Amino acid sequence: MSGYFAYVVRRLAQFVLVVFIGINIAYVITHATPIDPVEQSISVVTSFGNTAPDAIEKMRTSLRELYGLGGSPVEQYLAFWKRILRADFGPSMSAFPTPVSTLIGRALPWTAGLLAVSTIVAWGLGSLLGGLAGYYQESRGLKLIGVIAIGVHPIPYYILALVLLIVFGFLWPVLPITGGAAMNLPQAPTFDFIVSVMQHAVLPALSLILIGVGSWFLGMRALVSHVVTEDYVVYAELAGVRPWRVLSSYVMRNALPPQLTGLAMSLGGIFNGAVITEKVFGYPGVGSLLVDAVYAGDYGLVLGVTTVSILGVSTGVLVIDLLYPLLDPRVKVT
Amino acid sequence: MTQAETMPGELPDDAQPILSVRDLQAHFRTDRFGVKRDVKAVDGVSFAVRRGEIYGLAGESSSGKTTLVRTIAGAVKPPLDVVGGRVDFAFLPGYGGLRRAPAAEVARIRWRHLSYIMQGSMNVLNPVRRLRSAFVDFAYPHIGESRKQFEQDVVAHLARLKLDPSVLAAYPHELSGGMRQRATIALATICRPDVILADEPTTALDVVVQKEVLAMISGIRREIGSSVVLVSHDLGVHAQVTDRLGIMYAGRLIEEAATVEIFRNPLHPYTRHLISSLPRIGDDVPRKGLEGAPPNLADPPPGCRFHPRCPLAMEICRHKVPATLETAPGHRIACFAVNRSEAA
Amino acid sequence: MSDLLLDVCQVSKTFTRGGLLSGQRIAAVKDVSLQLDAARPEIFAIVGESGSGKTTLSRMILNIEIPTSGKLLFDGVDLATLRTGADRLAFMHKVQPIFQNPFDSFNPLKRLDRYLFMTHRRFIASDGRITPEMAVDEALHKVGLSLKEVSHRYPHELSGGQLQRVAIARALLANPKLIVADEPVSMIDASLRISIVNLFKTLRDDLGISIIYVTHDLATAYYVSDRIMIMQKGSVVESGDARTVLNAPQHPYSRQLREAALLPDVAAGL
Amino acid sequence: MTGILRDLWRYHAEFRIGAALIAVALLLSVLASFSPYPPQQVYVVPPDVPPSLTYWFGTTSRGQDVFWQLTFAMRNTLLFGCTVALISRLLALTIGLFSGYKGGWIDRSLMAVNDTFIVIPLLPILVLFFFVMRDRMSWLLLALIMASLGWAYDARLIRAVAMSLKAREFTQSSLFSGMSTREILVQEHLPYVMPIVFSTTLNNMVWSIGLEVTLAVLGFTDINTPTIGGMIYWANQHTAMVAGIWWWIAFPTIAVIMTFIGLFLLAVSMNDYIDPRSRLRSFGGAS
Amino acid sequence: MRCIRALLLVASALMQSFPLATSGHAQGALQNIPRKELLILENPEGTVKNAGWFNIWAINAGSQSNGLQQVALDTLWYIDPESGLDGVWDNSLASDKPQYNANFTEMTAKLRKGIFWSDGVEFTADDVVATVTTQIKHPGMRFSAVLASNVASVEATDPYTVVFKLKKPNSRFHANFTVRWGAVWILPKHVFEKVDDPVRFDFNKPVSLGAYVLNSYDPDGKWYIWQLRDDWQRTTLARYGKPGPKYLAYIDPGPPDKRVIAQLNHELDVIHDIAPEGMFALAKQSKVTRAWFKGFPYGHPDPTLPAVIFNTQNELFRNPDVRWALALLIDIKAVSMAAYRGAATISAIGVPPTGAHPATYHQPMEEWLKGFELDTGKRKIKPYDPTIGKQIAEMLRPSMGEQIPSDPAEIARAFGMGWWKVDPQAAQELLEKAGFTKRGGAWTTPDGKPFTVRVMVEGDLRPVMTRAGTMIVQLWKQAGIDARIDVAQGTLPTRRAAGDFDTFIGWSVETWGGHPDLSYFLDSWHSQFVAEPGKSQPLRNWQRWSSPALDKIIESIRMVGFDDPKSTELGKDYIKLAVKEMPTIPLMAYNVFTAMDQTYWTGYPTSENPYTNPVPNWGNSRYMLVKLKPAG
Repeated sequence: MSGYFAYVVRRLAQFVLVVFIGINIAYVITHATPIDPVEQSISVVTSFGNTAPDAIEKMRTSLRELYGLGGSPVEQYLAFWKRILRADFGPSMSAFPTPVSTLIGRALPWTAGLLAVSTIVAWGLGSLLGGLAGYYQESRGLKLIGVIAIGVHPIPYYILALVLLIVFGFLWPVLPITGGAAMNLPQAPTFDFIVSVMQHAVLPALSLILIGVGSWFLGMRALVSHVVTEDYVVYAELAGVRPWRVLSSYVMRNALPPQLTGLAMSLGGIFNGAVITEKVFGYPGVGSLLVDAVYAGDYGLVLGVTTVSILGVSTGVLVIDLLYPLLDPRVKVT
Repeated sequence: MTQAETMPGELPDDAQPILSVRDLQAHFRTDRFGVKRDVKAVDGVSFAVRRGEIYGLAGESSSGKTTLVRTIAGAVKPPLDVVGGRVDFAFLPGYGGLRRAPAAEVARIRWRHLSYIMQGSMNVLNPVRRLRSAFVDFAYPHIGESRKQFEQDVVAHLARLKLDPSVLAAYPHELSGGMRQRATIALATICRPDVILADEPTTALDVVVQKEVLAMISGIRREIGSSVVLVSHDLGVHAQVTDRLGIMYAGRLIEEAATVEIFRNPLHPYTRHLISSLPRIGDDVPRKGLEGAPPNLADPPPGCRFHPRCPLAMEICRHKVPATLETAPGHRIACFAVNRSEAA
Repeated sequence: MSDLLLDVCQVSKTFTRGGLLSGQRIAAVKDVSLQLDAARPEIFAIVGESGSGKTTLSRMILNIEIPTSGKLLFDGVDLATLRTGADRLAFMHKVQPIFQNPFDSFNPLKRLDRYLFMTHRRFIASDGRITPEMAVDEALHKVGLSLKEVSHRYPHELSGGQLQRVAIARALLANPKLIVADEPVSMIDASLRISIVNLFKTLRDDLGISIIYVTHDLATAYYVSDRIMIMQKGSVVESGDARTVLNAPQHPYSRQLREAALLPDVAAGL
Repeated sequence: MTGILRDLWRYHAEFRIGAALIAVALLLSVLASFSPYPPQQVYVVPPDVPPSLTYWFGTTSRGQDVFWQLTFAMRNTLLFGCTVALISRLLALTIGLFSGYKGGWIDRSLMAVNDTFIVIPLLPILVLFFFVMRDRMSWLLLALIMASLGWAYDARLIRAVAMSLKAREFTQSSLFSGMSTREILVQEHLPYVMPIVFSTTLNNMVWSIGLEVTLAVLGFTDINTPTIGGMIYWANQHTAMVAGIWWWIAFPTIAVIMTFIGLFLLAVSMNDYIDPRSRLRSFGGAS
Repeated sequence: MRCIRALLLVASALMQSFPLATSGHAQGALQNIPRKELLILENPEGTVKNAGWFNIWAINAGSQSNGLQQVALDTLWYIDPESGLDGVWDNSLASDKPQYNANFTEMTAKLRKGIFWSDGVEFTADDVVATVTTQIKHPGMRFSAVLASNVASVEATDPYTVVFKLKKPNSRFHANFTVRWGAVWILPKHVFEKVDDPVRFDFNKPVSLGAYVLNSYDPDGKWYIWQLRDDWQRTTLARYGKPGPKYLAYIDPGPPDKRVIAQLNHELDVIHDIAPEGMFALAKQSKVTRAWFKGFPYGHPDPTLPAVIFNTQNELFRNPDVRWALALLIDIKAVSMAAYRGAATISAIGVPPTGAHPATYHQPMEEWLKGFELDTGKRKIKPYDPTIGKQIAEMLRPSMGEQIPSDPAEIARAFGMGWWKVDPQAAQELLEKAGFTKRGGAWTTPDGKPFTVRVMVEGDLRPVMTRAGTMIVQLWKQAGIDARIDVAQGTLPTRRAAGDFDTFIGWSVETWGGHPDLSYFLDSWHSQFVAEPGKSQPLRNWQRWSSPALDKIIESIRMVGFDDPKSTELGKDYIKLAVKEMPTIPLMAYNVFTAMDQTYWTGYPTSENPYTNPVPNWGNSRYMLVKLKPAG
């Protein structure tokens, strides 16, 4: 067990290193964008009325001060890390003075909820079907499912989402096509609200699942078709172990660890948001927050979202790495 | 086959054999990008195993011994295909092999009457599950009693085989090679089957452990009374435990006799060479190797398959297949040089 | 001392499993020494069961593993001082390996002869008098094969015995002074095994090549080797003249090994 | 090589279908050179004409012929996907093989870089790059950026195989035959990771082309170079879906699906041929 | 056939069993709010990032188009971009027009009595004073800079009179309190005086001065619902009667396709703007959808003027001959087709062809334009073609038929009047005059480099202008100029301000629409505001054009009153100067395709009844609410 402890420590150190490098890369690129948050703010404000030119210069100065854009690049960089270490992303510039963490905190549950559910469903469905297809390689039905999965997989997501929307929102209007829940419903854990959230999630989730299933299907099928040639599977079959038992405990179980790694990474990735889903279905979430932030030159918000997402994926990878010895008892921690 | 060939299992002192194999032919057939290959891995093998005996099968790699035992065990999947012959078990009469028996029958006899120890103990156990679950998966459906009772049976069985019950809680990779092989043997014998097919059960084990495992197999035969078909390329193993021994070469059984008889009086030139080339500690006599290489079974030489390497090869050997004839009681040989009468 | 071909001087090798704080340390080889004389080529057997450290030792002699402590000198050169690629090439020129699994000694997807020609090209400066084909053919003849049988063949087209011969021929092409053979016959069929072992004797006698023969098989070790060293759990338990040691093992472990060896004679006694 | 292809063609139905689909896709791309209209010009044909004999795939609301636009789009998109795939495969191969073979600190530091690339979120980076590069953001540059972000996970897979190959005896044989590291990696180990390279190439192309479409739909690509994403961008700009100009969207989508099914079938059949496991199995025969 | 029936059966069975569909209100409908009392409008900002922020006096923190300033806030005056309910000028919180002293250094505003905040506090002059002083005190507030640079002091001489003392003469100071789109909104003193830092105060829930109060909003920023005040009669809007809708929802309906679907499903009453094709699709598929024009070209011409804006500080575009040459290479018909599928209202002069302007400027100047001569260096040409509007109408007639008006006045209103003839020959002569040379079909600049013109567009954010830019690039390319499109999605405001462009498609001309005064944009074109190259240029003179003649016109306008007819004459002088100098190439009005669904509400503003601008995010849109009547 102490060996495992050492492994955890080493793995955590690596986690910290990777997160550190990742955030720095994001910082550098973010600060290289030519978009000036002050100019963007002024453009928004002044496009809604008649502002005298001489007043604008004043506004510029006070905004620069307000947004904390003063100081040398080194000072700004150090200030950034000081804040980050206190888990404070500072105020958003495009929604000044609301803190970045408030904005992210508001959007994140939607994204994370939708993506977590659809990722897990897509993973489960894809892995199950892929596992069956890899085991019963001659089955026509499964072959057909394979072709469909492969065919749906490369459809540009935007098109697929829009088609779903037109079908279920217009031609046969049974599902809501916009928002995370019905308008005018207070966001409270009431029955109505929960039902409404689920209704609104059906189409976005369906679109994500349809697109997502294919790659899990292919991955699992490939893994299983390797596992079925392993001696322990052949031996179990020979010994008359019941087919479903062979399939579940021998074939699927052994093909699972790599798939789980993929799942963990995808689950870590849910903090990236799903921009197109959010755009098409008007679903609240981090993705559109990010794109808006980029447009507004809101470094603070961009870095906030990016940092959360770096942390998400690294944590996903970390967790699966730490759990791997449990998933696959053969793995020695070295 | 010539009619003069002796059928196995008709020895007077023998009751009905528990397992008899007749003229079994199993080929590997592949068709890849139009290149058809037909590897005659087992080409007309006949033998019988009596109740309670350990029957050894020896031969080099590619001699077909593993294919033979797999075919008997019913592990026939493409590209392996049974082309002809039959396999009869006393407990599964009338079908001529697992392949032709109905699934329910096969399910009934598997593990209950016939168990199989596959080659390569490293990989035959599910690496991600504890051994206990292997016992449950493999044997529990055949035993039909409460789980608790079953657990006790397993522990008792392990104790009989001098295995600690703690192995049940272990993952395969946590056990040493020897322990793993013993556990596999325990798994194959838990239902006290009539026939155990054991393919290279001691290969890759250290010599000390190997000896213990062999002792364990002898013990099982003694205690349970199972018949064992033991495949090994190592003549030392056969010398240690088998009662009778069949020597295979290039897919054919070329000599069969009681093990002692084979070692004392090998008749087939190939067997003779095998026995004589074995180095022995304390024996400094230089030994000579056998020239040439085993034949390619996709395109075997005509006639006797050993003839290109045989020091006694005659003209007839090049185009005629020698029959397996009983030259002495219980001693069958397929060789024109030995069975001069046939050659004539 | 300079007339030693190989001087293994109290080497140990420890593998660490686990991590920074509390790694589990496994001593694979403990304080082993052995010397081979340059003037008198011999076959030196290292015998032991799995986990005895015999393979790790042979890998250290081949400079594939670096010893944790101790020194290895080959021809008076400390292996730890080999730094550059050229140094290593010069070392390989004198020491060559033979592996256990002839079917895996050559890339199954590649033709066999490329290894032979590659070895020839890298180690023997072409003097123009003999073509690479002739050199390779000659080496193959030394092991009882010919280029005709090998050229354009893939590993799967040859038997294990033939492949092991090719492997030996490849090693010979470098003109080595020492061949380290790790379990060279354990995966070879009984009918072919003896001829490989006989080939080692020929190499020693005719070409003056010393051979380190790593094996678990006491019988072949007895048959072929001049000196023997028995290892258990990383340490040497007994060593000396092969016949003396095996005919009358002193150490309990050696005796246990000797008794466990399955000899066909036992059957006669049943 | 031609022999392999001929064998595949003759004995593999999947290969035949895949090759046919890819041939169509390639044909479309090649036809781009014969287009009567420059790709960027608008209002060269009457807008919004449904598919007909004159305009096979109809015309767009921008007065472009969908068929000829599609030829350009296919050419650029395929080129884009292939460029990303090629460069990222090279990176993944080089780093994966080298890291796995060398081990030690080289492996550790390369894998630290690798892990960083795995966790960096793509979309923000790509969008930010778009702003940094502004109108210099050509598809080639986008391809380069995506290639440099798309190798990490596959490099890990390759590294795992390389580590197991390192332990194989033939690696030592090669080493003692005097081969250099480069020779060992390229000549000995490469064939074993080719199946991974093959199957990840396909995934990589689906990924890169999908991302290109995503970026295009969001308006973060060079909209003047016609690509599949670019076509969808413009269709979207003209609300083609609700305006009933379905052919503007349907044909590019069909082309993408067709290409990927084709690639998939080719990969499957080629893999069957190239995979050392199945190759060796077919050598094998009796055991 | 049987197969289809079976499919239908299955489909209907599915529909019955689909649990999500059973609740009946799967789409759109709101709980507790009857649809017939609700007007649903698009918030074109999309999703509001910071939904719970209602302090509009903080910079940029909350939504600008969520209904807050449209229906809940108020200020002194409104000028309508169209004809207005009761004339263009509307005294809102003020009871009268602004009164200036003779030298424009003091402005007095009289306020209405009996106007109350929604929390029952009466609106008084103190609120106006607080609005000014609070913002001047906090430089981070939105109108701080404007007020600080103008106002020397402000005081309430009585509860209904406010007197502003100005730092310098300014005849247009009232414009700051005059809504076209937005203005300085009056803040509630009784709320803000209790707040420590008004910059960091979210004003949630907002206290309303308009006819509506906040009912509820989505914390994720997808929708806002406003409710008619019970005491709506105590607001300024009450002068025009009771607003029709009891509830208003400002929602984010998503991408264009979805807006169309939503309106076809009658879940979105007013679409703010949509691509021309979306408008056509709606017109075709929905009988109840109405736009500004009954038929083609549907869209409402905004009082803004998209143009090709040159960076006149760039050496290449300093010479008016070059700018004119580029103008003469543009085929406005092709641009109109590309940008709007013909549904554009073109303008040859630097004033948008909308609201009061055609009558004030376009028609009177027609003769001058016809006679305008341009010296190409070799000859004099008359570039103006008065028939281009008609030509566009005729070009569209075969495919659009009935929808295209035939009355010349109607055509002029819908498609505009004339524009510049395409004249490649004259363009060539002008370029040669400017020292450019054409070699092998490609133009080179006087210093021998290829003549490269990058046209910056905003991509997705302004699709119509992106299309126009693409077409213009194509036209210039055909003439041998190395023209390139330069998509600056998102970066355009920054680059525009920094002068980091050759040309871009956008507007630097923006007017009141309903009022002929041009100072709205023209004052900022004075050379005193032109930034040095590389420095940020304040709006709106993006072309960075400075001309002594123009300065003179601007200075003259500053010295005349807002309603003074002299100001119109000076405006014409500006137009003539701009035609000669061509600092920007005016293209057309920015037509906004606002689609209005008449299923639940009727009485929307249209070209037949142009009482206001229908575009729902304008402050003036509140006038629409009193005219809306439930349908059927």
